[in-house]
Amino acid sequence: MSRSLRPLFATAVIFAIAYALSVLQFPSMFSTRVLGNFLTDNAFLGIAAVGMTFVILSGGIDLSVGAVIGFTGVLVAVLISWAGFHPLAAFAVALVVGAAFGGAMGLAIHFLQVPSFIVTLAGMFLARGGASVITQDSIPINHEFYGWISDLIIRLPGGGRLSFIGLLMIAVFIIGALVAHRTKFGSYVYALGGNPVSASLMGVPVARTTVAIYMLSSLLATVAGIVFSLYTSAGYPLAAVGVELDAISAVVIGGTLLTGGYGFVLGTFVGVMLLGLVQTYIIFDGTLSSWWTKIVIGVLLFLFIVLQRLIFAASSSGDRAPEKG
Amino acid sequence: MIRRTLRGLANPQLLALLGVLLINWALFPGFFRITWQDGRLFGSLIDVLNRGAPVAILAIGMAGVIATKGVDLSVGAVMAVAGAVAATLVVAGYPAPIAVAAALSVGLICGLWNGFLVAVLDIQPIVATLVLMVAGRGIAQLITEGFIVTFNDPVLIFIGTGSFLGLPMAAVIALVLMVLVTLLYRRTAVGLFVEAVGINRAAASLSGIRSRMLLMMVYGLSGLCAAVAGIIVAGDIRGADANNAGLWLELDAILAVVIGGTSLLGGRFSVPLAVVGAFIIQAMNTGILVSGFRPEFNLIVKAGMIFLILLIQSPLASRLAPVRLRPVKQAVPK
Amino acid sequence: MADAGSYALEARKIVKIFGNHIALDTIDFGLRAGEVHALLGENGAGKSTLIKILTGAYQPTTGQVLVDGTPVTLDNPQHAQKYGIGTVYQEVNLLPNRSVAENLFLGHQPTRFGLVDRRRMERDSRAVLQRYGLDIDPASELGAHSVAVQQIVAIARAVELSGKVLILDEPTASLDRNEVERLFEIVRDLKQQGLAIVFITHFLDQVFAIADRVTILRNGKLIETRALDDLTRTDVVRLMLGKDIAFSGATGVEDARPLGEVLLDFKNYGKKRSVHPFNLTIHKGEVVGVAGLLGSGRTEMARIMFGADAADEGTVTIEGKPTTIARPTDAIAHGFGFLPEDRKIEGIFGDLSVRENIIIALQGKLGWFSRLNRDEQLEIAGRFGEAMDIRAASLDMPVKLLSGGNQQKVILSRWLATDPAFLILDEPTRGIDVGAHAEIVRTINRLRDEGMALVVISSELDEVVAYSSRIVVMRDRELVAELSGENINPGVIVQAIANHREGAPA
Amino acid sequence: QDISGKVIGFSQIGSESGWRAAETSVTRQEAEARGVDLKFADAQQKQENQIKAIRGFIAQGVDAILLAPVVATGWEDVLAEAQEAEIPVVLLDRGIEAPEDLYLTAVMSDQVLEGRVAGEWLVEAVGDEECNVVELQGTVGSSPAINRKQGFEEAIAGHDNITITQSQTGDFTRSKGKEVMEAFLKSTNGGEDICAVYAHNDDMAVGAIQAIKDAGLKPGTDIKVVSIDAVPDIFTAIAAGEANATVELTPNMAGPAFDALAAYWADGTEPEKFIITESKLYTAEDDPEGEYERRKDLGY
Ligand SMILES: Nc1ncnc2c1ncn2[C@@H]1O[C@H](COP(=O)(O)OP(=O)(O)OP(=O)(O)O)[C@@H](O)[C@H]1O
Ligand SMILES: Nc1ncnc2c1ncn2[C@@H]1O[C@H](COP(=O)(O)OP(=O)(O)OP(=O)(O)O)[C@@H](O)[C@H]1O
Ligand SMILES: [Mg+2]
Ligand SMILES: [Mg+2]
Repeated sequence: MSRSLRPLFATAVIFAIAYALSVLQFPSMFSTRVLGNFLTDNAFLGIAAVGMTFVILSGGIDLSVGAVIGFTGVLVAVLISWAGFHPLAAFAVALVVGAAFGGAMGLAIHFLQVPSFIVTLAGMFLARGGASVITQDSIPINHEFYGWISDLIIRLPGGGRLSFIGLLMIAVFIIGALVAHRTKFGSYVYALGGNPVSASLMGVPVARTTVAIYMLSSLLATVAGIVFSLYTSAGYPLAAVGVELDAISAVVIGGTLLTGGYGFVLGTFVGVMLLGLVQTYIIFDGTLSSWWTKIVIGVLLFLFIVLQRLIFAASSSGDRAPEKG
Repeated sequence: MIRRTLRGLANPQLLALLGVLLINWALFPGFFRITWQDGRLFGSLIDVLNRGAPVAILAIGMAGVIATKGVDLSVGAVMAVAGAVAATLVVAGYPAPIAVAAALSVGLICGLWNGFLVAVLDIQPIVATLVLMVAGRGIAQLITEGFIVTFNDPVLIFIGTGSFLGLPMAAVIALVLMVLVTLLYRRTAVGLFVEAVGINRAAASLSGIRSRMLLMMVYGLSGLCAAVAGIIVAGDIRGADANNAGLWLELDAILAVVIGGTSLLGGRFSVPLAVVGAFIIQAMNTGILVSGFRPEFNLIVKAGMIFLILLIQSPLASRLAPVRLRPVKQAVPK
Repeated sequence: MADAGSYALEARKIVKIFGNHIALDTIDFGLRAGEVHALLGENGAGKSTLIKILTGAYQPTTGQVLVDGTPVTLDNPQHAQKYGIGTVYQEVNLLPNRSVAENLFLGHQPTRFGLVDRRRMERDSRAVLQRYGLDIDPASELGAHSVAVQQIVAIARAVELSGKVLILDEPTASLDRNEVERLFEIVRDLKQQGLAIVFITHFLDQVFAIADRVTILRNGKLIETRALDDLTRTDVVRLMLGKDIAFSGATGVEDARPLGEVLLDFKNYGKKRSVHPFNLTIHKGEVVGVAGLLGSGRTEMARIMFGADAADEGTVTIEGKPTTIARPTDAIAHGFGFLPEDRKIEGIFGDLSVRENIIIALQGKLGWFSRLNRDEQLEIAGRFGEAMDIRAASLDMPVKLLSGGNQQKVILSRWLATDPAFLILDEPTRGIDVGAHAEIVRTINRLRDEGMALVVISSELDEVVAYSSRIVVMRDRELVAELSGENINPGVIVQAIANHREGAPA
Repeated sequence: QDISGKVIGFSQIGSESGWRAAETSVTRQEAEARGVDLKFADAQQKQENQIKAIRGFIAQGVDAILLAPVVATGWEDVLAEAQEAEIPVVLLDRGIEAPEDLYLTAVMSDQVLEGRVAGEWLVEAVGDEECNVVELQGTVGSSPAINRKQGFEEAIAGHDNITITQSQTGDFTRSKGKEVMEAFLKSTNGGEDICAVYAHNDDMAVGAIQAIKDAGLKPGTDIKVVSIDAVPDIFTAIAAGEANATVELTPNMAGPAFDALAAYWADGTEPEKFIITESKLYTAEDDPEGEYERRKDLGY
């Protein structure tokens, strides 16, 4: 197996084992209902995490994701409920705004040579602040289009449901994987993450690629925001606080190196499902107090990371160790 | 020598701090007014020092971590843990020095744990410290059992709200810590080694630098600083608020270090400038409070300020401006 | 001068200023179709900088670049690629995290339905690499291959991209003779097809073997552009250095010098899956040369000796005392020093100053608390900087701004500053100009005479022969022969490298 | 009415404040007293986690669900799922914007009323004097912040002698409350111009009291302090004369909820749609020491 495939494999194995153990303890976790919920409940996180994967592959980070989701929700809700837009028109506006926002961050990162961490932190403040300037309340969306979408459900035997947004997430993952692994743009992203100087000398259009990466991330965050608004039929400025950390965790658990250059979009999918599994397990358990919930999530995170390292180390002994920063 | 000091003062961080203070002054004319009251100085400027101290202290620890190409996301949670430990111990009747020592030790242990994950298990710093960021707040709540543990211990309260020579104790602690840590880095070879490890860990190992020990130390120091900040914050409100103490302060601390000219890619770093960065952030916050902005605009104002500061520091600006605005000074002796 | 119209690529009155350092001072440089043009000069003369301007990686401060007589602005390397200019930059500048095939075709991947056609890309890669005699899996990660393989991939990429001009900045620094020969065949072939080729190297033999014209730079100034036919080697060296030097090539060894006492004794020392156990005794005051093909495991042996990779079998004794060397700090405590092969990845601290780069190993030895103060650092750095003739505008400038050769001298100085008893040098003269080359060879001789023990890995047989008291030969990660006295000559070494299962002929 | 043995899921917002922790522990106590098997899920302040928790409860097949919603909107789909699975849902402490048939009942306080009670107390306390009030808001955008602000403003409307001169968010925390109050004191002539502080919760009020003391003024006398929640620490302050009034928000929302469920299961009694808890005002006259003792072990 190619060296870079191993973390992906490791994560998938860990997920399978963890899921099997959970099912042993709570047999009802093995049901189409729970599996369907995995997709629906994590749809917005998954979509945002695809964008985050590209950013991290290129060696950057995007902290604005959660705020963009919140902002999009508010924007869409305002356009539909206050300004009377058709939802599809509102989505189009939101996507344009999101892309422009990401593009602006990309421009700042490239031309001001400021680390992405800081630029996107400012972006997070801006988007969150912008949303709460528009409104402080949560705005409900009562449009028949929303009802229609939420009725688009494939019912599975056993009470499970495949929702539109769950399937949308899967589609985004498949397209994301194709873009990352099978297009020139994808190879440029990996090139930037590997070594930006080499990439530039090899003729990678660094400025264009950087802008495109952050544009893509914000665009997908906007899609995630739209999905979130479909999920809750509302826009709320405080929605999705801290989702960027979940997205980063999912990407990293999925085997992508935060230093850039190595990783897989599909790994992120497994990462998202793993996070979902942990939460579902805790809900099924139902005895943990607030603080034990946090501690258990931390401990599980730690166990996953260590396990992954162990599998990675065991399978890669004999190679030269990859250089670490 | 004097010329060097003067040039040091003309660095972008201090200019930015001055700029923010002047803007505050324009928005609120009483900003620079300082009075003497009850044996202490009193005024908005003093508030900036006092309120900025916890982030400044975090930044002191964070600077070294970032210089090694790492980052410590757990400091906010460690603050909560340290505060919780100190508060529960004094409430349980232990004398304050023991409570403080215990809190500091817990902070140190948290830091060393992070260091262990990063240096020995080779886990990427963001993820390694994310573990404690998530779990740490839970541990703090476990200690306080969700209560805000209120105390009346005079020593802890003095650490949080007392004053020394008229200055708030928190600011005094921050400044003393800054001097000590700067001496640690610059009067010994540790600072150079930290930079070397951050720039090229492989080469550092081949040059005989014990990078593991160094990383453990740097993260340990960060944990220790977080504990100090946690005790101060608890002392300030006379209670340990495990839910909210230090919440999101890790982002402010990282921001402070970056405003202070240290690259997130590791390498050259400056503790004093990171502290200046922390006070820039606090001056912004205080400015928003005294100027009477609607709270909805807080975040937007903050984003705008960050952007301005970054613009001043960017290479683009240094090409236009006559002063060479480079983050960390490049001495050119002849 | 030929008329300007006939130049495929031309630079006119190029000036490049970094900060307050003039790297290029009004350079004119013209390149004709169908010629191989050697660009020569000492370390730091400005060769790489000129190349970067010709390929859009840097923008000239003033001056013009012309393609086929038309002025152009090259914004970036991609732009240059559009004009058919392919480049191998100094130091391997590829992507170790991507596959060999992708490194060959990045930016020009064959596509089908808008998606990269991987199968075709890998098939094409295989065909391309075949021409260089390289049979590796195009889907494998580039970083898994040796520096030499990476270098060949870089060359192959540049050749593929060059419709008009091919620029090679020290492409042969990490290649062995056969590989150089194969590269030259390809270059001659491309020349036949009418490409203009720029070739930068510090090996004069190679210049005379392949170049038609030379341009010589010194300290950022243009000294001469001339047809090579009119020039002798001495002329070239004189033009480069601006003075005559005694060519210190094969001085030969004073034979039969009495060996010093034994310093180190490696017994059955080795590491599984890396280097077969070897026996090696090293005396004070001798240079042990290590010869072998690329990838024969020389670097690995050096790393094990230094503790950079821990040995898992065998013993080592230092001055008769059994010791363990599990990590570099152990080795350094015993007075070892190690100049790594890849200075960019394992050697320099790019953002630290020249001064700090020189004193860092000494400081590491002194520990955290006995800090050398600034004046001491300047004194030490200044002393070695002068002794090694390091060309830097200031000892406080970041070392990454120095030219490659000067960086190498900085790292050597770093170890000399620790006053070592035993030095391991892995390819110390790679990418170094004639002057510095002689300087380093002289330093090696001097250190030996002062009683230091050295192990020197080099692919330059003439050079190894010149300073070694003894030569060990590696093949397939195994120490296969030890040569001394009469047998230290290139012929015997080549035979030992080539031989199968046969030890030293003496 | 015995509901012992029933499995009830409780989706709590988080543990962001002392009051919230008290609500959690009171809910646990009430469940234990009734022999209910309580499945607790902490959502860490995120609506998406609450939705996941409810879906998880449905998948597990619990008998009923308690939901303390983090925000008013966005519950329709998931509550419809619960309804489909025939699991009754009871809302705690806040209402939601959804058709009323989606939940059995909502046990909650009237947050606007809380603000109004606080405002009315102040109107009474100052009489005709000029009074400049500074307001410490809760987290920007949170529903208690919005409603308590609204209620207070309603109460002082028409009393031109009372004006809110400054208003900033203290994020419901002590330390931010203190920091914001410090800044207010500076920008209002050292506090001379402030007559009262209105804090959206007691924690911020406790922080503000410390800031007032640090500025050399007497909280409760020089500057009146009124706030909401009635957590134990505010009673200590009231007893010491440092705070003037607080409006109670009871942490026992679960008790009435369990009672309603019990009646519903017993004979299908539909409870009232909104069970509003009392918003009682406490001042120095209401035995603050006693109130403190009564509350201090509730888990605030
Ligand atoms: N980015 C830069 N900033 C500042 N100075 C630079 C930069 N790049 C190169 N220089 C300086 O320009 C001069 C020319 O360097 P260049 O790399 O062109 O030399 P070179 O002839 O290629 O040497 P070598 O044979 O060692 O590779 C050197 O003095 C170097 O220090
Ligand atoms: N294509 C490859 N794939 C995997 N490993 C390789 C490859 N090429 C070389 N290696 C590894 O590198 C080892 C030795 O390479 P190394 O570069 O250390 O040899 P060397 O003799 O020092 O050559 P050099 O002259 O490049 O220094 C080989 O024994 C092998 O383990
Ligand atoms: Mg060069
Ligand atoms: Mg080698």
